[in-house]
Amino acid sequence: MFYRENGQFKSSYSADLALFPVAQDRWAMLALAAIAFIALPMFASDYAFRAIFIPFLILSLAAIGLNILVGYCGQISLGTGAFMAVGAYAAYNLQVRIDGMPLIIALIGGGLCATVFGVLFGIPSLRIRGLYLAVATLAAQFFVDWFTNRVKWVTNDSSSGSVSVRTLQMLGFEFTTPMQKYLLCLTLVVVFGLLAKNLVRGAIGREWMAMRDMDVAAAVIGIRPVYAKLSAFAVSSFIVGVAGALWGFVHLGAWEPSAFSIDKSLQLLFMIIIGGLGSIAGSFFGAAFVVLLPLFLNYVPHWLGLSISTGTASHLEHMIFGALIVFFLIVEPHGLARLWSTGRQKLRLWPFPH
Amino acid sequence: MARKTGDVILDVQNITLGFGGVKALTDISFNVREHEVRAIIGPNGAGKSSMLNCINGVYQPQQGSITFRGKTFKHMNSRQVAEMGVARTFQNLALFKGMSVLDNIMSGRNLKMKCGLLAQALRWGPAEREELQHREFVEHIIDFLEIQAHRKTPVGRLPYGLQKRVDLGRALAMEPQVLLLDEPMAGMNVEEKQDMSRFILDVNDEFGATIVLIEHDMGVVMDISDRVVVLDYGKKIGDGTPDEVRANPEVIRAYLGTEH
Amino acid sequence: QAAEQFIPLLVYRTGQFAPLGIPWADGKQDYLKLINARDGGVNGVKLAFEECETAYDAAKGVECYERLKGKGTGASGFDTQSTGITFAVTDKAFVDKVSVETAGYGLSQSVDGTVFEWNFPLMGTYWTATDVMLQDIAKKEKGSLKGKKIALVYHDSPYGKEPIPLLQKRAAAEGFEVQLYPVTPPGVEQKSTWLQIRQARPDYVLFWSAGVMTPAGIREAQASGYPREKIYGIWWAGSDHDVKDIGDGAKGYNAITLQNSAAKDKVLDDIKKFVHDKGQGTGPANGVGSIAYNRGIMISMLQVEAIRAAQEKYGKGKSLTSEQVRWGFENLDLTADKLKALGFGEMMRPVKTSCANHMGNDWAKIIQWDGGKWNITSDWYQSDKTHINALVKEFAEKYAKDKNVKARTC
Amino acid sequence: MGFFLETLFGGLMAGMLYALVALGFVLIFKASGVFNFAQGAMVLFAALAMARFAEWIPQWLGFNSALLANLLAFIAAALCMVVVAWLVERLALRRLVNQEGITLLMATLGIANILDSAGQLLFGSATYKIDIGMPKDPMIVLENVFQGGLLLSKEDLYAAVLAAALVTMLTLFFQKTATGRALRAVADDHQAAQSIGIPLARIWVIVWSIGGFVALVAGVIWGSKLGVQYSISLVALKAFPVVILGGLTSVPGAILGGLIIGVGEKLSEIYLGPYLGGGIENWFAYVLALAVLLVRPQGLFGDKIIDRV
Amino acid sequence: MSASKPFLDVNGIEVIYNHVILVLKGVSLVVPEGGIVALLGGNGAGKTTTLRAVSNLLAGERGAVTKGTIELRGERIEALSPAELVRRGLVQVMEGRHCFAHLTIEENLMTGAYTRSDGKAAVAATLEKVYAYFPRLKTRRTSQAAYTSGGEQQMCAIGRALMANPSMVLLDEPSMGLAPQIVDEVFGIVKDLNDKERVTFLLAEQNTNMALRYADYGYILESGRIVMDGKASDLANNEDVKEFYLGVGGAERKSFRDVKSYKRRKRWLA
Ligand SMILES: Nc1ncnc2c1ncn2[C@@H]1O[C@H](COP(=O)(O)OP(=O)(O)OP(=O)(O)O)[C@@H](O)[C@H]1O
Ligand SMILES: Nc1ncnc2c1ncn2[C@@H]1O[C@H](COP(=O)(O)OP(=O)(O)OP(=O)(O)O)[C@@H](O)[C@H]1O
Ligand SMILES: [Mg+2]
Ligand SMILES: [Mg+2]
Repeated sequence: MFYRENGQFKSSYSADLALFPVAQDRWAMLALAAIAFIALPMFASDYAFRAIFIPFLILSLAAIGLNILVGYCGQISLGTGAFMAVGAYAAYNLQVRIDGMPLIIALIGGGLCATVFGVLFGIPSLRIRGLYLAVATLAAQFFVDWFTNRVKWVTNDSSSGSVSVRTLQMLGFEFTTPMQKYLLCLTLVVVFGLLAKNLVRGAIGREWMAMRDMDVAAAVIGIRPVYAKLSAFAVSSFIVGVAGALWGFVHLGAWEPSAFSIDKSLQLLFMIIIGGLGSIAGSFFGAAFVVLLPLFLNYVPHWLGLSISTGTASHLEHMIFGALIVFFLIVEPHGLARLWSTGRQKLRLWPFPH
Repeated sequence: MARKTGDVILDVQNITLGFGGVKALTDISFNVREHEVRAIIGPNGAGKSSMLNCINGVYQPQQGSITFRGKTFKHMNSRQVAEMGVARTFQNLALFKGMSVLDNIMSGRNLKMKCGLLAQALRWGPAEREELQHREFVEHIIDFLEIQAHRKTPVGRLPYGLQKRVDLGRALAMEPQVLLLDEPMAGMNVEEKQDMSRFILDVNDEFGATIVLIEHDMGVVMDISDRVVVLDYGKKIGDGTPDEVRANPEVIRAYLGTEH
Repeated sequence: QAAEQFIPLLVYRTGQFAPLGIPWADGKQDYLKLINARDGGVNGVKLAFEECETAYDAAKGVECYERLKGKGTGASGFDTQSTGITFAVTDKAFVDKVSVETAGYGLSQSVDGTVFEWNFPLMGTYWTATDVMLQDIAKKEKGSLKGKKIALVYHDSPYGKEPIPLLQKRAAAEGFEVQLYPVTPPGVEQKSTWLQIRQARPDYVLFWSAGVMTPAGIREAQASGYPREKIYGIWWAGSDHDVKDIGDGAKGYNAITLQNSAAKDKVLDDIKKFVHDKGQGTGPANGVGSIAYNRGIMISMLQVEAIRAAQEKYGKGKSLTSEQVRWGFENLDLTADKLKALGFGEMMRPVKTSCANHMGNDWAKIIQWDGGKWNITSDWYQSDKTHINALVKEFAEKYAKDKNVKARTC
Repeated sequence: MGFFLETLFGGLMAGMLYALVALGFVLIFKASGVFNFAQGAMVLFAALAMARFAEWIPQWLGFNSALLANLLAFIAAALCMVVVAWLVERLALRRLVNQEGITLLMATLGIANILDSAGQLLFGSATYKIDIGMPKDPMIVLENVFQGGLLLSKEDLYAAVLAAALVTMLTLFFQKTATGRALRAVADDHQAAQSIGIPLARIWVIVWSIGGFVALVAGVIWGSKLGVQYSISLVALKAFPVVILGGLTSVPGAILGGLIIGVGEKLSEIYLGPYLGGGIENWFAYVLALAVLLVRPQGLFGDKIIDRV
Repeated sequence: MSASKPFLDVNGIEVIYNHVILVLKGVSLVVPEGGIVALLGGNGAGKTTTLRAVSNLLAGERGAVTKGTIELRGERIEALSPAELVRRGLVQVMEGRHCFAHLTIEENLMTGAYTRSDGKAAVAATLEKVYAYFPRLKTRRTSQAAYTSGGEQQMCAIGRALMANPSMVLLDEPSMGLAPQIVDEVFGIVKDLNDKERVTFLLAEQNTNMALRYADYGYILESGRIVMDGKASDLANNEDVKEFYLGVGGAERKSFRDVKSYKRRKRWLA
């Protein structure tokens, strides 16, 4: 009975266009922001930051980026790892080659390079579609794997091809503690998350979705496929590139090309599908699922006081993970975000069914 | 009945379209005058939808040309056609299934929205204003089509008939000068057809939009159209006012069967 | 409650490299169990340990590291078992003050203890391994490599690329030619590589492979008729499981071992007696004594001895912090007698580390597969430091500069 | 010239082996519209089953004939794959009728997770061997034509012949039986297929069983080459460019695609690789596929992608 | 209601989509053996949903029957798979055609005979029968279904269902998109099959006129409830039905041009 929109009549379209039209949602978001920005930094442990929150945030960001491409524009990509890699390596090069490069510029620069790369590899999408395109995007993945391994310049002539970043500093401030790094990631995620949300609920978002749902009809109402698809590739790879740079800079600190392998691509695709295609919130749900569930499953034997071998445990963990994916897809093929909104809808009806 | 119709706005000349062995259209010519309701009828597979697809730039005819407002085109892409103010509904519902009713109709206004990517991302003043202004227009259409209650429903879940309305709404949102309607009333009962006819005539009257209509319900065609083209197996077999067409023996043989 | 010393065990028992990772992990754990069972711990301090599965994935490895680094009185040291994870945690180790021990892998330049205060590439690096292989080849070629063609077939990853700088340096100095053949992981299909080799006919092939790439490569060598006697595998490509199923097809294939992990030694008997016979064995009993397993117990032994050494300084019978254990790593002095007493007399030669030298002494042998088992075919080698030291210095300095690390003076 | 031919043959042989894995993808896609990411896991599972049963069955039954052991193991492994197919249908596909392709694709990723781990839990995760008596040593032909002769791998030759036989069989099965048509119908529209009485459940079990069988053959051949361990599930990555180049829905396409990719990959690596630093064959295969797709978006032989309003 | 025993008996079913959207609120209807029953109602009334519930095709739409029973020849069928239902002679022609896009027209038709076991000759005979009903299909037999016109696809869908030699057919808007001649024809076929082969029909139609002309009995559905039922002839003479469904309220049929809706018009101008 408490989750109701009753009495909240919208007197203008702009009110209806607000990000969170329902008052309860607005309060919930505020509370969430307060927890993320104030409560967590006060109470969470370093481990939680480094092993849970930071990867969660970065992967959420990457998932938002990918969701724009796959969920909104319908272009399935298995090359996300490559776009992340481009972002990371580009940011790295900006940092090592230009002295005193502020962190944020390096990150954005990484994103921009990924954009260029993304648009380039998006061009085939004008002709190739669906699963064919999905598999074809693997070309980007393997090419980048190879390129970062082979071209010395990319890794600043590191003999082994692995790179490691310098200190994270910006305008004289240095990000050292996990909490600072967390806040950095959080800020970026919030900013890019909001920008992405604005895009997808605006004109360009409708163009993307139109391309996804029915491209011929989209063309007939005057949407240019070239612009719609390539802009989706551009925006998506920009965000993914920034996420990649963050993953390298903040989470790993030092990495080798395999950090952005096809596994990462698949993992991200996982996230957005489990979370919900075409949903910004879904990206967060998906990232949480993928980051938290394995950790959780990992702890279960400890809690139960079982002593099974690490190998067996991690095989079981894999199996349960796989089974849960199938399970959630069965329960709601549109992902956790949809499950969440169905739940809310039920809550709205509660206690009267239907 | 005398209705004010103007000059020829759309002139289709000698269009021929084939797919492999199948001749979908053979040397078809007809014109559409400004402000009229022009119907295309014919048996199944006659090439009616293909005709619209040609006008629309979805198919490229092998021969012939299309003149729109005095400009002649051999090949056009859909974008150009849309920019010239031609809108279209589809026989097999080509709605954007994953989007809400509102978004579907809003997407019809995209051509008129000018704000850049960055402005949209930031929802800067002009972007916000633009969005609002178009939203208002779209709300009128929603009211007009009486689908207020479904505003936020994903169209895939709507019953067939309402989907047709949304399809029309999307086309209307383009503020078209020429509106191509491909069987807009299939799957509707009489009452709903009456509504739909009303909508179409209103658009025609109030907006001055020219209408090209494909429909199998002869009642509707005879009542609301000014002139009718009849196609049969890709050939034009009749063209004229409803009454002329109704009396044409070949049309009767090929399409109408007995009296209608 | 009795004092405990915590040892994190990063392992991979799943994924691509599981066949290597499993015996390795079993060895590491069995030795710790042995110390607890036989000696009641180190000077009465029980060894506590926990495995964490990385699946050879850097991000997972980082999570394991974060999770375990502060456990107990602090993690005694991380044997990450992966070059990638080593890269990722090396930076963090400076801040967290935990040591990273990478016996036979990791960053070759981390030998330099003045820069890499927390890294311990004990017993050998890829550079020393390359050097030893070349020594063995030179011996077969009557002392000189001049004019020879030596190919490097490598796993196309930082791991596989580590030997390249040294190889090139030595080639320039000694006048032999180096041919490089990268194999894209996982390396299930290497036909083109070996066809190229068949055409280029190098005199020897150094084989920096991992996982399935090893049997696939050897099979392809066989299929293209390249003599297996001319192939030298790195120690990660020279375990029993790498060649067992190829049998005769791999006959003649050479591999280098870290120290002499192919040896049977007294410590294995102890493990049988105190651990496996009591039903406490980690893996199957017949896995005890395989090459990868032995490498595991050697690594654990070094870990335990570092703790023992540190206890000498910071107080016997006490739980130590990570930082204190680091001192132990830096001041290892395993003499032949000590090793013998530990049951490693056959397997290992003395290792002595210092502030400047974090590797200690790099001993290695060459083994050869005869179709049914590995045979030792060489005497002890130690790498020639002329080229290596220069490289270590150069690369360590670069790292220090990049990372703003101030080198210590020793 | 001799070397060129060797490369060419090498490429053809390798291509045949890719085609074998690609075939699994094509079958399942063609017949149910599911892009089966679990194909690699199925290869692993089947190979593990085969290898371990060949080890266990003689122990259980107390005999000592390699041939008999292999035969029984093959049958047992094939049965395992049928069980897998049945479970997949029961627990996953059945509940995902009429969902979008990408949802199904994700489900198969989940299934891949389960199969990978279940296989290793049941059968172990060390390296095992499959020995079906494939000859491993090379043979040298045409010694008097080319200097040094042409070197061919007998093992590959045998494998290629086996693959070709399998493909012929499957092509016939699909084209000459009424089931083939029903399968394609299912791929087009689950719901409509249901509505006219095609029993999805049974069809799927059949298709996945055939897919499992193909995986088993691929697993046996690759396993006898590389040894059976987790990594052989990664051969699926080699099959991806093959499937799209040949067309997702074409059995012969898988073969031709395999051959093209195999040859293209080897030639590029050997003649182009040295200029680019080597190791290019992996991405080159995809670039090759991409190039073909730009001309024919449905692959060489795939069903035309329908887009109509 | 006619005396013959119920062939299909739908009793008070409720259908919920997606766990939250209640669409049918207790629908009951009875189809006698050898009858033609029409299910009428406006857009969104729930006709399609009712048919889906009967042929058990709701799962794919994430819907479920939550209350009530459905019986075919006195046997509960809610738990049977659609394939099993077809084997028992119950076939549905789905709304929106759903032809197999990549298959040719002929292949589409042949898949319809999948469940039959009465031999190739019998199937071939049925195929000829279908071609005789729809000559247009014969000329387009080798085209991929996706590349045929809307009406051709509709014929294909109907023909495909007939290929199963059903004893009961659920037709969902069969006349949609068909030329008037063909509409006549389709209803002719319905009548023909009903007369000669005693095939039972349940048909959801918007073309009320036609439906009531051919059906024996009719149900009118409005927002998920049956609001009226009766003999087809009675319904056709009912004033309300005439007004709302037949468009002949009062006296003569109104021209579509003259139907006014001032309310709407006003809003449009605002
Ligand atoms: N898959 C679905 N998910 C959610 N709601 C649905 C779904 N399908 C139908 N509905 C809802 O069920 C109601 C009845 O729809 P149904 O398709 O049965 O109507 P109908 O009588 O067949 O209409 P029409 O004549 O337009 O085809 C509608 O309100 C519709 O929104
Ligand atoms: N893309 C295409 N490829 C091949 N044939 C096509 C294509 N489009 C249309 N046709 C064929 O052209 C003919 C005309 O089709 P069209 O869709 O224009 O018919 P229609 O008049 O709209 O019929 P209906 O009233 O049934 O919708 C049909 O026979 C159809 O099969
Ligand atoms: Mg049409
Ligand atoms: Mg309906």
